[in-house]
Amino acid sequence: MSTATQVPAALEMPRDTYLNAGYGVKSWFLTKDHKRIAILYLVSITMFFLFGGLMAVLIRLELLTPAPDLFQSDTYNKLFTMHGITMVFFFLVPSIPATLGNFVLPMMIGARDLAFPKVNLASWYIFMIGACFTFSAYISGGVDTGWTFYTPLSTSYLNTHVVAAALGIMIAGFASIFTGLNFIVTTHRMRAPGMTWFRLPLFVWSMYAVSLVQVLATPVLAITLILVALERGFHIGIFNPQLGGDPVLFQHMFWFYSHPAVYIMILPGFGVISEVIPCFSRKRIFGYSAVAFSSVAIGVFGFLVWAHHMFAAGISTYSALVFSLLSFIIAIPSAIKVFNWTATMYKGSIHFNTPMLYALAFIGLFTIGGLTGLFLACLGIDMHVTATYFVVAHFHYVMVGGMLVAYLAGLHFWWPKMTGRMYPEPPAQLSALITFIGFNITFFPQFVLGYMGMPRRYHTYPPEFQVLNVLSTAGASVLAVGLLLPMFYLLWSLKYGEIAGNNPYRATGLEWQTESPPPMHNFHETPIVTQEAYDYESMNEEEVVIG
Amino acid sequence: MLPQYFPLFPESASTLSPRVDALFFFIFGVTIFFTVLVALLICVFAVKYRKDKHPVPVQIHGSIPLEIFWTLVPLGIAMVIFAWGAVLFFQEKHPPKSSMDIYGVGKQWMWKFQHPGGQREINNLHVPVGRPVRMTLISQDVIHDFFVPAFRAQMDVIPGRYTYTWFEATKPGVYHLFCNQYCGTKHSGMVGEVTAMSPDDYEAWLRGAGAFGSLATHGQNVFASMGCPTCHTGADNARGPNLYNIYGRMERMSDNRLVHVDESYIRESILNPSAKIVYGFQNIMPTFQGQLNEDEMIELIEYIKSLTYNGQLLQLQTNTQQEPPVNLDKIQKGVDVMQPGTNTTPMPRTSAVPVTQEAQEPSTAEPAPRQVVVPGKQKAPAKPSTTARPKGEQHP
Amino acid sequence: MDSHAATVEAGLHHRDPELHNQFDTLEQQKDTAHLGMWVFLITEIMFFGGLFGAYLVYRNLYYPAFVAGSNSISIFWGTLNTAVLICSSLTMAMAVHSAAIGARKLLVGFLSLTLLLGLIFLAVKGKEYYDKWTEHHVPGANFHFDDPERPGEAPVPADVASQTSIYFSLYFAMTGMHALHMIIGVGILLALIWKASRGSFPPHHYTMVENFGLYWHFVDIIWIFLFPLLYLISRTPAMH
Amino acid sequence: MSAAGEHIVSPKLYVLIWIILLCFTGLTTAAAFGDFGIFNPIIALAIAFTKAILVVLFFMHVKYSPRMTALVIGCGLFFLSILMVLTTADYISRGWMF
Ligand code: HEA
Ligand code: HEA
Ligand code: HEC
Ligand code: CUA
Ligand SMILES: [Cu+2]
Repeated sequence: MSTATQVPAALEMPRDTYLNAGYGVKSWFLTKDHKRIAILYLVSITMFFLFGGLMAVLIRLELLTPAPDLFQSDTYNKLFTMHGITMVFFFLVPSIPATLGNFVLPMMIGARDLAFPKVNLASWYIFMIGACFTFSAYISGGVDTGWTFYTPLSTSYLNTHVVAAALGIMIAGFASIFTGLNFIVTTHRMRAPGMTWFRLPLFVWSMYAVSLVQVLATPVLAITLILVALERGFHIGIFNPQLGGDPVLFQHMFWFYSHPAVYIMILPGFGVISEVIPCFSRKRIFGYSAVAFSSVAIGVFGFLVWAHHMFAAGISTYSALVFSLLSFIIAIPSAIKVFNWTATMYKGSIHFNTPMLYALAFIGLFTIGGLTGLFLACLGIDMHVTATYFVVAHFHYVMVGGMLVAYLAGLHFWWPKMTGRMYPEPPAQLSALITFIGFNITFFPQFVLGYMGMPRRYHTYPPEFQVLNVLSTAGASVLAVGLLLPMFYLLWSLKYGEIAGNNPYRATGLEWQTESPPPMHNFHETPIVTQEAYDYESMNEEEVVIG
Repeated sequence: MLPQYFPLFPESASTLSPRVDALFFFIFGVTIFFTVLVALLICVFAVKYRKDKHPVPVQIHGSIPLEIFWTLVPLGIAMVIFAWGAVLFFQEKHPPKSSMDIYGVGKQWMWKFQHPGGQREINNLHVPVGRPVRMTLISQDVIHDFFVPAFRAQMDVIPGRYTYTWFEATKPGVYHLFCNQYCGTKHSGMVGEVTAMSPDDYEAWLRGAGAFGSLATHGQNVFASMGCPTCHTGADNARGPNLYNIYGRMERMSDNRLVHVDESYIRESILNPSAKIVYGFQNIMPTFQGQLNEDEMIELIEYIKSLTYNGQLLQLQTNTQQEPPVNLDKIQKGVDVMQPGTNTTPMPRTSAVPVTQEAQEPSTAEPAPRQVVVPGKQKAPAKPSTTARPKGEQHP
Repeated sequence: MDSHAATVEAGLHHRDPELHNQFDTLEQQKDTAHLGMWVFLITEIMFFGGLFGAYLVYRNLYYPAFVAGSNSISIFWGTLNTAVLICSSLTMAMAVHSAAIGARKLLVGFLSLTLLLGLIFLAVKGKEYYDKWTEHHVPGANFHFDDPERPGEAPVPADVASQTSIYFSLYFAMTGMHALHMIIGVGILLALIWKASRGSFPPHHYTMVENFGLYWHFVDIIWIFLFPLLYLISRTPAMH
Repeated sequence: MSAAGEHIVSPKLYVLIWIILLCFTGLTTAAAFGDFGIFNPIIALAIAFTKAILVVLFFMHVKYSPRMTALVIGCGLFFLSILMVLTTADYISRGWMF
């Protein structure tokens, strides 16, 4: 079991794959196969990403000039709200877990499926129902609360469809809970013989940490949004200052979820990078247990820092101190990871396939994004930059430069496993490059804007900010090219891509030992694990065929 | 390109600005250092160990000393940043004692500012250079945020509760004022200007701004018209506590807590009197919820703050008082408040019910004798009161 | 951890019809279902946790209002309902027991008893809600709170009276979310009774009953906390 | 690790627990009528916790289940306490001033 199959001269597509296990609509929409559910998720979140991206493009276009020329201010407010909500709740939170995680996690641990396949399918339906609610709010006029739904604005002062949007997010939240639940139980109970905790691929460790966060944090968001809906519907006073409520309590409850949620949005990325870097350095990961434990540490400590979003919101000085201190501590596990990835490259044999290019971009961009998090976590500075474009730049660096790039890395990495065909390398490398450049042009100027004091969620702005805004918009169009290109060549590769074979990169990991695309139940026989993860030593002994 | 068209750094115009900037540059240095370090390592490794050059990788498991090293070093740096930031934060949070007070009320989508002398401005704020200004902020509807980038001063403005920020302008000039918390449709239109002026110019501006009586004098009117003096007579046997000198001291509550009397406390005492009961008094004060708007509340507070024996707090006042009109509607309201329904229990003539030793010394060590003073009447020397007190409101 | 490793082969060859494809042994399947249920229950803890957190904050901010509010609800019905739920927990535990020993009739009987008790609980809750409605204690447009429950006491000051709306908001949110869980439970119980009467739960395969039992007990536990928090601990004005 | 619920608890034990729970319910209601100051909530919550633990241990079979189950519960309570403690810490310390 330990060796990959020899690569024959002319590869053929395997005969029985999950893709041809059935063709009808029913075979997809009623499937319980984690791989097909992953594809369902993949298609849906790609749609949502395009929608969110379209909103982003419109935002950037409006911000070309200081004057309000394209949209009214309420339209603009709807744009960034819909952009934020869609990107966060309907794209980034499910992105890696529900697609790549769903697809490869059971294979990585040698299982035939997730523990609860029906729950898995249900979670996709729940997700889509949630999306229907939220999108119905978009269609029937939009929402303009900002993705943060701050009270009392959202509960008493807006007359857009806040309730539908909030309930949609709550419902989609349950999808996320169920995915997490499934992963936790699967990781505990479904590992193949010999797959001990310390032989798990780091992707599984980080998915485990993510799942903990999903399971423990998301319910608080659910109840918070329910309270918002109740407050709108029945004018009760839980967050309404006029009835004695405290709007800041809403922020506590919201960020109790939403800070951990930012780790839901980055940990899976860490997992992908921890797979990609060793594979294309042909080398075991540096400091396996440090990377594994830092994932769990981020998951746990992530619950302790939420009020760093509220330093200027009128919380007590002392609790601000505590939350600031904890925020600095949470930065350390991320630092450990960055250094270990870098060290992994040391004395490796580095291949520049597209996933690796994305991974390298990830390290750089995440480092910048993370380090600018330190400015924000620093009380003295945050009192100046909070809610400015500095924050906007920070979170795009971690979410777009970090997670979105990691998602693309993972998508390319496992594309041959998912489809059985290789993506075309040259355009893919090109688009990685364009994305990297475009990204920096888009968001770097925003740091400068932010420190100068340009507030976020501003439809019009003072003229001295224009130059940098133009730069940012220009960058966004480059970025758009970089992000749209993959849509074309990936679709193209479905038909014309080279046939990949089981393990085109000669990567370690059980998922590479089965066919591409995998058969219905992943493995023809249950694998038995005898080595540690990332044993590239034995892998490298085989013939070198990699491109 | 000319820097004035293409600025890359905000104006630095307050005493706090250089301190914030210094810390900013420190973290900036840390960021550059680590980013360059990581980027450099990646590039060097990518070139040196690329597959053509280095086809046989060396398998390395890891290194505990290295792990410890790169855990502790960032931790140390992070702690330095934290500590520095925390110190700065305390400075940002604690206005100097000598600050002057300006009140700001945010509402969708405008700012209203009130100077103690009674000058009011909308979306404009005039402040003197070289004098710390403490902003007491409140919102009438949703959460807003008072943000002056050039001063590095920012604070959320919350409905129902005061928040504070302060700055001391160092350079005369006109600076942006932004609302920096999303507050609905015209959030981006909720902007204004802060004009910092030399003290003389500021004095001149104050005089020219056409104030209509100081906040405290307006407050005194409100005080009278709401019927406050019926209980707060200042007399020893009054039903409500003497309000002289309460501002800034520690007040003992009936559950023996000590509470700092600041704007927030006074506000709470008026709107939500049951929350904290002053030691030795009973919970008979009616709530004035819904009867005072934020402006009147600020006036009341300024008035109560002005009730000091040495009158220091009133120094700022300019001499533009006219006879403020007595608001008859308010008097009517004030009477309503006193009508049965809210308070049907027989009120004790004396408020100090439990006559214990402690009850005689309710507040802390401060020697603020609860004298027989009707606030704003007999013994308010510093308060140039020309106000006509509605006679009917006197406690019999 | 990999206790099932040895039985993999056996499991693969003669598979029990109840054994789902992704599992190797029935034991693994059962273990997994349990773990899944417990993980689900901790999400429920966090869900209610948000409400408990809000409760904690507001009780400290507005203690007098909480006193006034909780004096206005009926300890009698609260206690009764607590007892009813505890009884239903017993019958539920007995139902699981009957399933384990394979007593189908008993199983159906105990499940039905549980259902009955659950319905009684909901009926009492409904009565309490109705009372609150007639007293105008439901937050919203018609809300007003004037006199305390116990005659002869000083009336509640106006500011406190208006803050009781927070207490009642929490009361309805918390008991409402709990009641929602009860209603879901009742729905599942109906399905279980139907299935049990058709003999779907043989002694080696009653995980569903067991897991539902866990859910039902969990809902009971939530009430065990709601009862003192909402009915009992804010009756005396002395403490803060 | 054996499957939960293998252990069959005798109905007698269930009935015993049930009786204890009912007694506690009576007790906690009775205690609510007394004025013990700060101890009123403490008594009530102590009783509630005892009741909850009894239900968890016996009705929910945690006493006979693998340690994992207790771990999962502990984990849930731990994160719940984070929510509670850090949120209330803000409210408690808002009035502080040094
Ligand atoms: C993927 C999402 C993600 C991630 C991973 C992070 C990571 C971090 N974030 Fe970020 N953040 C967001 C998404 C994210 N954030 C979003 C969406 C918002 C805005 C929400 C809104 O208001 O709309 C936000 C806002 C935000 C704020 C509030 C700003 C404000 O509104 O005023 C703060 C404040 O502390 C903060 C801090 C941090 C910190 C300290 C980290 C740390 O985890 C970063 C750790 C990483 C590193 C530090 C880099 C690697 C380390 C090294 C190379 C070694 C050197 C290290 C040291 C010297 C310590 N973030
Ligand atoms: C996952 C998270 C995510 C992602 C990927 C992005 C991606 C982008 N974001 Fe987003 N952003 C947020 C999360 C994200 N953002 C959040 C949470 C907020 C805060 C919202 C709030 O304040 O409430 C925000 C706010 C925000 C602002 C601030 C608005 C304001 O405060 O006024 C800006 C401004 O530049 C911006 C820009 C961009 C850009 C240029 C991209 C680019 O990376 C996008 C690139 C993608 C494309 C260019 C897609 C290409 C598609 C098309 C061109 C359309 C084709 C269409 C079809 C074929 C149907 N974002
Ligand atoms: C019915 C009598 C009554 C009226 C009318 C009344 N008060 Fe009071 N007030 C009291 C009593 C009694 C207390 C002390 C108990 C308490 O704190 O509630 C008090 C306390 C206060 C305090 C806190 C004093 C301290 O020493 O900490 C302030 C401030 C105050 N009142 C302001 C006002 C203002 C302003 C008005 C009018 C708008 C007003 N009061 C009207 C009876 C009254
Ligand atoms: Cu006011 Cu934004
Ligand atoms: Cu955060």
